[in-house]
Amino acid sequence: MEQTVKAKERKSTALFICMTALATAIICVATMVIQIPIPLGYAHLGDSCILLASVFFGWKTGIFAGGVGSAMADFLTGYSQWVLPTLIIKSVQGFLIAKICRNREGEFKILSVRTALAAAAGILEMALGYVAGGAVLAGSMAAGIASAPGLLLKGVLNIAVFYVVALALEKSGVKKFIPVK
Amino acid sequence: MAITLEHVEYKYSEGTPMETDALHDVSLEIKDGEFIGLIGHTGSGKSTLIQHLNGLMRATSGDIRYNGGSIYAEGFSMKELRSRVGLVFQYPEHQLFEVDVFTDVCFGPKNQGLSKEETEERAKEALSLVGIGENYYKKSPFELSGGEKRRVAIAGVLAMRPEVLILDEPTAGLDPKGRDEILGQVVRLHRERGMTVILVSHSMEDVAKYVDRIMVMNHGELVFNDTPKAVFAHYKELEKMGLAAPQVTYIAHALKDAGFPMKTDVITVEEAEEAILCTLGKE
Amino acid sequence: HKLDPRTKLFGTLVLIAALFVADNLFCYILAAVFLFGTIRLSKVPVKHIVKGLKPVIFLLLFSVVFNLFLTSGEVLVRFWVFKITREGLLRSGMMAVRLIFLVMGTSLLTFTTTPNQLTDGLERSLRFLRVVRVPVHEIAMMMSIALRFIPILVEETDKIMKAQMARGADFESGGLIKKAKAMIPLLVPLFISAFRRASDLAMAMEARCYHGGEGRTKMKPLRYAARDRAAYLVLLGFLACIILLKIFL
Amino acid sequence: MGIIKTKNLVYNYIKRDEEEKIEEVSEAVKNVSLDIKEGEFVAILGHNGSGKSTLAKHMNALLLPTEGTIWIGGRDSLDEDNLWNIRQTAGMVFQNPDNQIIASVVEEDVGFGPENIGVPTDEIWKRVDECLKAVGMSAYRTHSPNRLSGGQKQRVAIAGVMAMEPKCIVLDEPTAMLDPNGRREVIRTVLELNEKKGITVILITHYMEEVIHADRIIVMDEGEIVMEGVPEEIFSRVEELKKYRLDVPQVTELAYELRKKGVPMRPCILTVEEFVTEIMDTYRKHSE
Repeated sequence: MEQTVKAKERKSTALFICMTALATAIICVATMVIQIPIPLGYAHLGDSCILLASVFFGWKTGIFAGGVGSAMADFLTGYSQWVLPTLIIKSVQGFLIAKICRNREGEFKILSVRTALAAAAGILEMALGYVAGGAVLAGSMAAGIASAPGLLLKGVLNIAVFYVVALALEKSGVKKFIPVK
Repeated sequence: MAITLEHVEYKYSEGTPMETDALHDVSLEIKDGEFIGLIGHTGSGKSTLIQHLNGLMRATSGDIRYNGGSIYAEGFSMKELRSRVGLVFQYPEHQLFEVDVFTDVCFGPKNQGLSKEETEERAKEALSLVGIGENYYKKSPFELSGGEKRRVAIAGVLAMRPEVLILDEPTAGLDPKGRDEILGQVVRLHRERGMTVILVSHSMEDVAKYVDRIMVMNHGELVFNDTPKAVFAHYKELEKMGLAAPQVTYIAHALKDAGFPMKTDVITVEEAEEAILCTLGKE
Repeated sequence: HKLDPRTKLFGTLVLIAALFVADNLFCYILAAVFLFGTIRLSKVPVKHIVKGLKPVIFLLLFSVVFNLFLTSGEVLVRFWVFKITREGLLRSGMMAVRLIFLVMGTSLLTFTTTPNQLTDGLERSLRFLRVVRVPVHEIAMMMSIALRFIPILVEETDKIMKAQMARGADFESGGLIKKAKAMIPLLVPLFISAFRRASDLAMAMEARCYHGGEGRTKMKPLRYAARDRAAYLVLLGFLACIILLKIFL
Repeated sequence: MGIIKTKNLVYNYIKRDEEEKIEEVSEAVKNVSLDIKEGEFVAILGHNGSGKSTLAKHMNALLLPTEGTIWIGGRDSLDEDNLWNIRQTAGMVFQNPDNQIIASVVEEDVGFGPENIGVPTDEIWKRVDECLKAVGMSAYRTHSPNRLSGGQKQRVAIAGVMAMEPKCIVLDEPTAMLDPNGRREVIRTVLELNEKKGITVILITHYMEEVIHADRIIVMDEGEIVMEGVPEEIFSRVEELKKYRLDVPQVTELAYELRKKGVPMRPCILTVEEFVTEIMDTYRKHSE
């Protein structure tokens, strides 16, 4: 029995790296590829994937996968001037979500006030961040604020997607695959 | 009642320097109740071809007719077409998502807008067709073995009661017994239900054993379209395309070259056995 | 453009800093000379870089229009409630140039550096962070694995979508809730397959003796060449000029 | 003692429910003892779930025995100090080519293993050159693995293992996801490594055509070794193989059927040439 425990501990570094890397890749792909038509254009699913990754995997993955995954999507799709703001905004978003949704013991439930708060906080932070980012890049507050309604609408859709997918994932017994930290 | 392709072309990234021909002037006909094998090496265009048959990809030029009507005509329902022409992709992992096996199989008929009773009835029927018993209904599809997953995936498409069933390498990665089981069930569907089946496969032995007609794709072109015996007679050309004939065909040719008088158009072990015994018996 | 990725990163940072510091015409002229000089040296076709501007056109127009009309100052033209002021004209022009230069500079980096080189460059540049216990090696490892899997996951997303569409799934129509629900058949298989890949990959890494950054050697260690040193000198000179211009003009 | 030796090896998979309570214990490997000599080419056959992959993972210390012992290069895998030595002695190639290539450039992936074990830079380059040449992938060294065919990816994975200079290489169904061309490429590469470099090969597969050149075949079922011997011997027991959900090459089956019908033939025919010689002998005797 003792050996298997050791084997598990040893495994954690590589597994944690791979899980986080895959979460990063999913966030990047969801941002770049999956597009859903909504009023005011198209929404991507980057934010719901950040929510999923941060809620399921915790703050370390949240910061890295959220920030880097989204920044990579910006870099690869040619919005390279957004890379830096995105990196900051989405890292904070991942961190906030993961920290708020867990209680002191580090447990979480999908259907709980904490998770709802976490999702709302994450989306608000994202919207505020991009408004500020737009303002800095364009040099005017108005340009930033003009993008706010679209951002919020996307945020709402992403929260909805997060909930239905998180519940489905939980039911399918994904928790088994998640490395324990 | 048939699918006809007329001079279908498909180009990737048309109009850019990266333009590549994925399908080149493909014309063919699939009649009702046929069992067809589709072979070709990786990248020969066979996946592109089957995705055209149910409208997942749109031909750059040419026409595809389903039961006489062009599928590109205005007002033609692609959703309808997709429920008539069922396509099962290679990896079952790409389509299984529900909490349990039964609900997953219900996804297709539910999308067709059927009532709950009808949906469940069809799911039960489809699962029994692929030999998945009721004790599996409440299991998570992710806990199944490779062969079982594959069968549930096929049931997921069968539940839509398609008229044509296209299977993209349904046996890849399975052990020999698992391969035989899946193919056996497909053959039963074909024989008992009269379903049109298109089997994409890398195994010449399997294709030789089951299908009525073989279509061979190479570099986006349909190069052979004939009975298995006729196609495997071109075994040297097939080899140049990175394909082969069943091993028994090679045995027959080797024997003949060594001076053993026998017919060479054998494609299954039974046929070869009969032919060899026949020659030996005569002497 | 055979510079060390670290040099390129630093260069881009300098350019961004310079653009935000710059507030007069001479600064911009200098930045322009610098930017176009680098573009010429890099041999990246100008057409490609101009193409990179497309996605920001909306933002660009917006900020130009806003600054144009809403800056108070000496009025030049006036019609109805709109007035264009001298300051507004100057400001919006500067904003536009700043934004264009920013995009051009960053897309130059995109065109001359592969994401992998960037990862390498970042890993080395951030090595000092190890002192404050930031796992720089692990971060770089994650980046490069993520980059390897992005194209694979793009392809997989496409396959899953098609497999579900063959079962009659509809990703486009319906209200918000219906659209959200339509994502289950796509995202659940995507996540599950990603978990599988991650655990397979972790196993393959372990099988090849991966055990963190300790005691690892590098196949392609980064080394500064003479041209990098020259580039750093030019960059520092450029930065100094900008600051001098800002202070004395 | 051979390069890999197991004694009464047992491995139990423990399935736990949400509260970490033991729900089910399944014996994946039961009491397996075997001894593989250096330079041998051993094939392990068995249907899905027969325990062959679990056994293979013990050879790389990815799994540790529940009971019994396994020695790799004479080192006990239960001793934690041996871990990295064992993994250097026995390299491992897995089934899915996409899930084992780590870097985005072929040559960097081959260099990954040596980097981990602290090989100096110049030496890494030397090894990468050699290994890519050995698997015939030198022309693709700066390509992205995503653009390669399945067979090519598997060859890169093999090169990646070779670069650690193992004495033994364990291949866990390396051809299961490949097309016939890819399968041939990989098997040819593996055979060459075994013959030219004298590397011990342990090949796990369920394609019978791939194992006819093996020195020894081991058949597993329900976690146990049920058949063991040279290919000629194993393939002469057609009925038994079918019982274990396995197949035989068509030529073997044809010869077997003919023999049953009274055609005089040797009991185990593995290649078309052998078959033709046998039939022609009979035919000439007939004609006389």
